[in-house]
Amino acid sequence: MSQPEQRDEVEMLATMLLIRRFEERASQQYQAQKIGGFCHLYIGQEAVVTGAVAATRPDDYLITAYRDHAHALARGTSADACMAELFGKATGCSKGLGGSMHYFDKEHHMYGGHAIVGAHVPLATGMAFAAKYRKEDRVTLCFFGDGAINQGGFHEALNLAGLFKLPVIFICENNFFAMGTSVKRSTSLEQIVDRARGYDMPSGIIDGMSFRDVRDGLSHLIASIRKEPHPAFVEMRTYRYRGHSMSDPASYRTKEELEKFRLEDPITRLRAQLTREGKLTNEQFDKMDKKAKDAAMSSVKFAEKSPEPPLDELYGYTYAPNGEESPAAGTRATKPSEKGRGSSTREKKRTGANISPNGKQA
Amino acid sequence: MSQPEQRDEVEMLATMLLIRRFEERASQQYQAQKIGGFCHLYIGQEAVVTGAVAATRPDDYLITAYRDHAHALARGTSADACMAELFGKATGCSKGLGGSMHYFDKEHHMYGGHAIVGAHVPLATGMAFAAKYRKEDRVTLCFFGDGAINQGGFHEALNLAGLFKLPVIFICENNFFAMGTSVKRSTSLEQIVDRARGYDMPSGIIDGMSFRDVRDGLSHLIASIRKEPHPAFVEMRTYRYRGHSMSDPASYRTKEELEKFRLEDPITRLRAQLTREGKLTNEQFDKMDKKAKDAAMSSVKFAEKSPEPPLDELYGYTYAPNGEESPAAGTRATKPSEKGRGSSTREKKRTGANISPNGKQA
Amino acid sequence: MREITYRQALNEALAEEIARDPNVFLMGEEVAEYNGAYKVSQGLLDRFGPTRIIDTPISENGFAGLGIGAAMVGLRPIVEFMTFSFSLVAFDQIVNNAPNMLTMSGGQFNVPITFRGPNGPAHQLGATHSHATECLYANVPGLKICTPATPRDAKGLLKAAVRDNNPVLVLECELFYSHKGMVEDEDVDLLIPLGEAELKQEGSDVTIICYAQTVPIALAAAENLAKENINAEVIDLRSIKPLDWPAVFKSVAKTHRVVIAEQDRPWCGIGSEIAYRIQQEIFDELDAPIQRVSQEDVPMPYNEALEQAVLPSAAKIVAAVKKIC
Amino acid sequence: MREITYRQALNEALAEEIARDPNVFLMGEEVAEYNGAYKVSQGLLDRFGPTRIIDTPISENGFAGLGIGAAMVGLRPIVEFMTFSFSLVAFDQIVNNAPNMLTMSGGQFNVPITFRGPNGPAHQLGATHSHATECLYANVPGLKICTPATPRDAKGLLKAAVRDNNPVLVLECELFYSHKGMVEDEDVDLLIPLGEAELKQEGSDVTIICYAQTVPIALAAAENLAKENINAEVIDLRSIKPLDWPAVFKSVAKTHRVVIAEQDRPWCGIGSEIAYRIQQEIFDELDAPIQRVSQEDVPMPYNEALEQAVLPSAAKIVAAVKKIC
Ligand SMILES: Cc1ncc(C[n+]2csc(CCOP(=O)(O)OP(=O)(O)O)c2C)c(N)n1
Ligand SMILES: Cc1ncc(C[n+]2csc(CCOP(=O)(O)OP(=O)(O)O)c2C)c(N)n1
Ligand SMILES: [Mg+2]
Ligand SMILES: [Mg+2]
Repeated sequence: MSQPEQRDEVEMLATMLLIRRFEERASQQYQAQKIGGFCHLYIGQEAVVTGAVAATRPDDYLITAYRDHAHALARGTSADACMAELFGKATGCSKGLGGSMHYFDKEHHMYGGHAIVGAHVPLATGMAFAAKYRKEDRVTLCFFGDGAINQGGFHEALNLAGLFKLPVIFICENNFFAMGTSVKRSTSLEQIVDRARGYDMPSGIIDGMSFRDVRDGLSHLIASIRKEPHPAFVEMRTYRYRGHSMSDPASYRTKEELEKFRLEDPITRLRAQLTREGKLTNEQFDKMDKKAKDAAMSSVKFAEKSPEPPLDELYGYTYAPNGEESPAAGTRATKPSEKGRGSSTREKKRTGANISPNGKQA
Repeated sequence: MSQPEQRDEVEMLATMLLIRRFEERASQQYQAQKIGGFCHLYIGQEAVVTGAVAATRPDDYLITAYRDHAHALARGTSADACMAELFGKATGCSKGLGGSMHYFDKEHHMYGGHAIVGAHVPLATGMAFAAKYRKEDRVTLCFFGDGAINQGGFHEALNLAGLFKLPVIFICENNFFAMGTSVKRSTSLEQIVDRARGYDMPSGIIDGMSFRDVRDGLSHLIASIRKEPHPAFVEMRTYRYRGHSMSDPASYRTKEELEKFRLEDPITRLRAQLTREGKLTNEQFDKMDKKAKDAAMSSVKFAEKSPEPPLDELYGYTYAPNGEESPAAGTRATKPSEKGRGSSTREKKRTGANISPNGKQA
Repeated sequence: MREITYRQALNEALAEEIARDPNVFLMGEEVAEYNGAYKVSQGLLDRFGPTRIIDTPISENGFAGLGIGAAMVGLRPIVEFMTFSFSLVAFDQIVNNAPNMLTMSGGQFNVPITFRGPNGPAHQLGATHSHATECLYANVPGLKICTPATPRDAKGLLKAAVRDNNPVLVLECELFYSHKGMVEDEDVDLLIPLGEAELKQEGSDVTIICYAQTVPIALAAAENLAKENINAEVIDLRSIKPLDWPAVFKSVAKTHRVVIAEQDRPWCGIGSEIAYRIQQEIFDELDAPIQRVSQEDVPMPYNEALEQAVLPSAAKIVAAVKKIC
Repeated sequence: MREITYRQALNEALAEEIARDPNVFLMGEEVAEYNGAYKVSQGLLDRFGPTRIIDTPISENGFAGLGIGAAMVGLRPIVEFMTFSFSLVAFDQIVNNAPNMLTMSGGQFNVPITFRGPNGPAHQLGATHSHATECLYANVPGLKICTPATPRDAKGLLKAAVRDNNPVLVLECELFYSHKGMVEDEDVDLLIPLGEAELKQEGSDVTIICYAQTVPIALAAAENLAKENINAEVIDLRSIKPLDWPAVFKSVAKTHRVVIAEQDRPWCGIGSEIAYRIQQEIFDELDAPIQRVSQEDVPMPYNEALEQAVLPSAAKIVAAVKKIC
């Protein structure tokens, strides 16, 4: 796979800024009690999902855990839909029924937002299985935390992926903590990546604070997987600046540790690289940042004025209707050659020569 | 740990013979419909548990899956109690309530007989945890099949054991098949033992058809664990001559493969070694074999004439009574120093210098 | 119509649905090369090949989740549990991921998956292998559950399950795999809608509600009762969720007496739910307390006589009826 | 007596039992260094050290099984689930290994383990994090279940659970951790036996049966009803299994009308079981159909108004009472 064009790097920096500003706003709104339930911020980890999205096609499958705002935003879900979801509004990306932990966006191939630790990893193997079953060259990206690797479902999924040679990349976002438990207190290994040895798949460690490292490392793997399906495991070393969730003061770690990682800040770092290379001026950056802030701010306004999901539809989402005209995914039998073709703006912008012969499957 | 005396080898050969003859009888009785439910024979694998028992103290904890007749017999449960259990009689080692898959014998530290694949592996970590908690130098032996290594519970247990440095040996009895599924069709790895690499514990492959290899290999590990608790993983290469259960014709494997392993028969092999070394005459062997056959035969008679468990005790085993005089294990609070002392004949015969300072815990 | 076994009926349903729709595939332990632990998938590997009939490792949680993920992106998996007792290690996938996805995604992702396999006590399999799971799953909104008791129902319900756009559990009876019964010819596309009970026998004195393993014993009980001039109406629920409440209420409004024969354990079982609903909806129609015949509330013992004592039986149903008739 | 929080009451129970018996230890995610996700184990690590207060990885199935194994050889573990929604990944250990061991071993091995943690919907946690698991576990013979609704019950029931020789689930209410209530002084060894309900309020017109999260709303409903001259008797079950049937029947024999307020989902829930048993045992005492107020039968939505619509409430209880009074 050829390197994404440089234009994309600026665009991806803008995405990182949007994620950060969006979450800063979300944090504020949570404090103001406009948002309920749990809310987990991604701030500090932006390079991971942004780098991954830069390395993939829009029709590749993406699935993650509950720290999922960034994954939707990076895929192209609007800040409005994301904020509205936090507010529980009908205009949210999950119609206000999912909340922070359950962002879904079918159009952008974002398959959630899953809150039982590790339980979405088997789902990812299923998505990869489907791609291989249909002979599509799509790759599935499955994100999870360092805490998830000690769940049984993770293990079973990795073995299945290895055995069936499924086109899935298991991306461990190692931010060194699962709530207050450090990796060395949760895992019997020196380093997480060693666990992949038990499943016979290529694996590696990537600096998750570096957009370019993430993108290039994954591009390499993805090219190999598109040629001949196989799984892979990547440990991304990264850090969350905030507590586990909004209620966590994160007193289990030192200020020094946090400061060390802040010096590696993914946004600052990519900005510096682009500036040094003459691809970005300070003015351009400030403009981008303002745009991100504005988008975040207006997403709050959008969410506030959006309607609540109608009470009389309470029973409307428990069972999907049967019959020919089912609204949800995959309810009609489609032959592998009859795939629908999606047409999100994002996809049009970014695919070009790399588009799968099968196009996008609805 | 010093090598067990040679006398033990002849004794252990007798144990292997008892296991084989017992199961041949059990098979016959199953065909005659005297035995219900599922019944899984161990024939061919005898060296594994016998070698393991030869390497351990009677008060070490032992737990296994549903292919468990041999594990009880090797530990000292009588053939009578074992056959009576198959017949569902009150004199059975589990009072006729457990059946073939659920042999239990508290006196001989046999903690079952467990029929949900992989689900007893976490139990083994608990037993090892208790030993370490009480500062006992007991080792837990946890047996399971090659099919069990792809269960989530297995994975979680291994990580916990590695993390907490628990004194447990995970013994994978790799007989190359889980029902009709060969290891290469169930497991993403070249060899099973490689899975241990994902958990940071010593591991190795042992020829499970060789009593001496099993005993010596485990003795070595056990000595290390008694000094300083840690887990270990051993892959025993072995073979079951019969089908998975009584209803399985085992048509998924070749006669040649079976014959290859039969040439390695653990009983024939140890017998030949002992004969060659002048420690066993043919006459002695024949006598031992006759004794084993007699014991198996008379266990059938014992089972036949044993009473059924009383119907009016149907509700007697659902809840353990409370109060001071609870009949079951561990129901009274005991300080680590107040352990009871068991006194099974087997223990008296075989422990000697290796006995734990804490003795046996009831 | 011809006479085939329950096993054969399931096998035909699988074959027809797999042939009909390229998105349908069968996955589970020993379903392919071994032809199924209970031979339900006999011949399917030969016919459809290894991309459609897929053996798995012993990883119920993993492959249940794999099926759900595949269903989210448009496939229609049939996942076999060797028995539903083993579905308990996959419980979280079945009760969290499959039924919640549609709600959590605001309607974007439905999960058209079929979980099937034998359920409930078989014969002397002991405490861990005898679970009747229907009430555990019935508690979960978003799942559908059916419990075929005859070859015809087995075929028609399984085919309907595969075509349903939601997660459906088809809970089969291991002890019935060799039972024979009349089923439409192979050229008929037999679909039995989920949620339709069947009136097995008309009667006027008492309604016996049964499903799955309790259907033959309920019919046997009815026969015995007839000799004593008690005419029992027997209803086979066939589906647990959705449940055919109108059929139940109609019968009770006629007989005014109810015995529920269920194969699961009593506490929070299917019978308790049915009893609640009957008394809640048509209290005045009841002339006597609703009786249930279920398992005894103990872990299943291995011993045969004890196991029989735990299980529902025709004699127990007769005794329950006589208490109120 | 003094006033302490529900959280503090649980904390005291843990501390007292761990201090009393060297075989008791506490294990779970974040119970030690973090002092508990909900701070129930605050200070215990400092006091008892890391051999007694043990942090685990996110491996519920693994550490539930570890606890059961340790209990088989004489320890008395207290295993915390951060919430019982996460116990579903450990379901097989809880329903197969813990309660079946005594039977399968012919009485040789009991399993004195306590599983505890918050259970049931909290506030806008969504479909996967809001499970009320009591009915799932109540179906399983061999388990005991209690559901404290007050600080006093929390302390007394948890201590009794730890001393019980069987697996006991202590299902706490996350939303009650900060509730205050009167509890005996610290020098009292407060034990509340499993299986004893509490009469919260006497009344003559209707019996409202409640437990856990529905206790305060049942009491609120009773207060509202009193204004309309309907005198409700309110019973807090406190234990689900064993359940205090005599207390229930006695009250119903007095009031002849019943509303069950439960926090779980309706299908095969606790309410259905209670309804079955009441009509079965004292049919003639019932003057009206038993009503239940439970969750709606849908996956829990995140949106606050929708969540409220799903949950039982005082208003819904009042409406149910008025249907029959
Ligand atoms: C099965 C399960 N157990 C426990 C939890 C509670 N929980 C939510 S997030 C979390 C920590 C996960 O940490 P990690 O996987 O490292 O992800 P991170 O939060 O660092 O992104 C825990 C214990 C849960 N959601 N699911
Ligand atoms: C969780 C679970 N899934 C499936 C089964 C059915 N089953 C019983 S034994 C077995 C094969 C196990 O093979 P292995 O672990 O290699 O042990 P072996 O029979 O070779 O001793 C299977 C699939 C089960 N008992 N438990
Ligand atoms: Mg983490
Ligand atoms: Mg095997």
